[in-house]
Amino acid sequence: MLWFLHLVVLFLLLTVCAGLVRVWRGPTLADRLLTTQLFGTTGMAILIVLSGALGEPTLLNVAITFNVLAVLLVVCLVRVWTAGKAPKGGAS
Amino acid sequence: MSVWIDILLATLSVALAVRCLTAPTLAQCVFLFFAFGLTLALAWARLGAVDVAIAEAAIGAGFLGVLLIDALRDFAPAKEATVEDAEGYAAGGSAAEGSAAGVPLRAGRAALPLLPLAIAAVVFVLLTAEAVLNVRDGGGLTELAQENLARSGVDHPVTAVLLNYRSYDTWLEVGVVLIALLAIFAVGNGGTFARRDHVTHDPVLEPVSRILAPVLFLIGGFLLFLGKYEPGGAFQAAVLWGAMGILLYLAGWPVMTCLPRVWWQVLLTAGFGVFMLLGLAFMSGGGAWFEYPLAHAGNLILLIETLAALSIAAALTAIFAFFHEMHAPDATETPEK
Amino acid sequence: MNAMETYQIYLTASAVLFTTGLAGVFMARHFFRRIVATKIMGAGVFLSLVSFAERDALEFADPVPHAMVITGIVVAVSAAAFALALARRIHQLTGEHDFTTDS
Amino acid sequence: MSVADVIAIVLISAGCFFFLAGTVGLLRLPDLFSRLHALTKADNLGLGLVAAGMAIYMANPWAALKLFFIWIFTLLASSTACYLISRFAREQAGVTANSGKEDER
Repeated sequence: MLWFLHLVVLFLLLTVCAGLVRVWRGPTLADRLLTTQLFGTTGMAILIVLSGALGEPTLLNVAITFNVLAVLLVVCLVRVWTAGKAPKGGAS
Repeated sequence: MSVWIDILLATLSVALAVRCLTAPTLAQCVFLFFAFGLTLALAWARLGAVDVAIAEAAIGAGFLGVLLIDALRDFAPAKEATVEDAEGYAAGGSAAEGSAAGVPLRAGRAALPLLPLAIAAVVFVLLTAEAVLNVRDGGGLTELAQENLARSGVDHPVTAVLLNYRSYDTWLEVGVVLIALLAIFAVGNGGTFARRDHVTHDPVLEPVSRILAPVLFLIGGFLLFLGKYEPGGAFQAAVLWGAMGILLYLAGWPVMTCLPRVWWQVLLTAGFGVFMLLGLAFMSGGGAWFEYPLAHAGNLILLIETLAALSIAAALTAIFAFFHEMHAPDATETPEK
Repeated sequence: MNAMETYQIYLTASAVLFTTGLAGVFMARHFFRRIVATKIMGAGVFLSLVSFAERDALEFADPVPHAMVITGIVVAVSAAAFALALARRIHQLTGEHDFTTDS
Repeated sequence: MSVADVIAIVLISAGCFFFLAGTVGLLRLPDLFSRLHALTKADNLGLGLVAAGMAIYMANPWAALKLFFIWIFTLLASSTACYLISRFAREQAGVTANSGKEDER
């Protein structure tokens, strides 16, 4: 069973690696933003599987943090850039 | 099998670091840095450092990532960051920012400076030789930490180190965050936070922020309380609370102006101040600096952690809000091109 | 692959990260990239500390390096935030974004 | 290998399939909005399946509850993120390389 979990982690890591090509290629800022989602969700899955494989349930707390941060980054980027565009939005 | 996970993670983090530094645009640099931080968090999870993983994901990748994105507005105007990379590279010649974003390294690819590369190679060889081969085995303070755990008032060794064995480190760290806040205030173009009403026009972000903020607060409190037994504690809680503050601020709530200025000052200094006063009180009682009385150690640590977490969270929110408003005067001055 | 232990893999990676960051600090021109390069250097140092903590694990990993790294992350981020504020202010006041003028 | 393990393996494998589908979609689909669709839907389903499989594997009610809340929280967060990204892409003129966007406006 343990080898299966390790295989899953390895597979998910490779998925992330492939997804990173999208950050590199872009072509737009929004495409790059997608990667935060990819990393958020897949990273959480990796942590969940790892917490089972290492027998360390506390890794689930890290998973929660990942999620929070991924969404915060998206909110930040969207608000910051739209605020810069239309001053009535967030800034000033 | 698990060795391959480690090798893949290590390779990925190194590749991301290199890519991040050689990325043609600053936007790529930021997102690769974020990915790098999360990869590092995974590596720390593999190494069994759960506290560090939370701290890295939250502060190292999350908070700094947010600050970098905000700074991107100054250094790379929206247009260059959103058009296709190749175009941004070509059209960037007109604007100074564009050319800077386009050429990552000093001499370009044609003539890489040999001296830094040579220095880097030498340092790498020395570091690898020293780290992998020469550092003696069997050192470490694990035994010492384990022996004294019963007397520290908490059950989790990392929390014991942070808030009991070496609490002056933590105390000064809270101080460093405070000083960073003050220094950033001093460097920025000053002024107070603009008092603005609730300005959200977003039909989804507002209700979501109403749900997410309490959830974040609860998770933060949960991690804070958990720090006694498991990975978690003041810093992790602080970052989640800070994330809550930043989220509310970005959703348009008047976070920085809802409290009077004095309250903010109290909030920001409470962690540092109470920590110091407690230390002085123990010292005047005949103990050493931060030598907690054994019976109350657990509760005192929880009190200190709560206040420190509140202070750091307030500082992080204030740093971000100040960063965000640093750009505001320029946004009105420079017209959109 | 038993010849290589977990901590050795990450130690090697940490050495590479540190040198990458170092080279980046020297070679990058833009303020922004220099700050990121410094962060990468720091990440290399933290990675080596945590690797040693894993090596010295008994019942749990050595908590002292872990605590040091947590403290270090917060301090490094504070410093990076300050550096970023400085860089933004310099850029706003002078329009510069690197050290080209005096090199 | 017990029955629970087999169920866990099946669930986790199904989750991995959706992760793979999400990544393939991210790489191969022509414009931003379809990529967004592929990524946020498929990956969240994959996460749910992986979480369910791990909850069965761990056989720990406290961890299972936490996994369930993590998943619900992720659904909320990532649908918000999806909405914000697509709105952001619409607001920035001429974002997509392909013509999918002009139709929407």
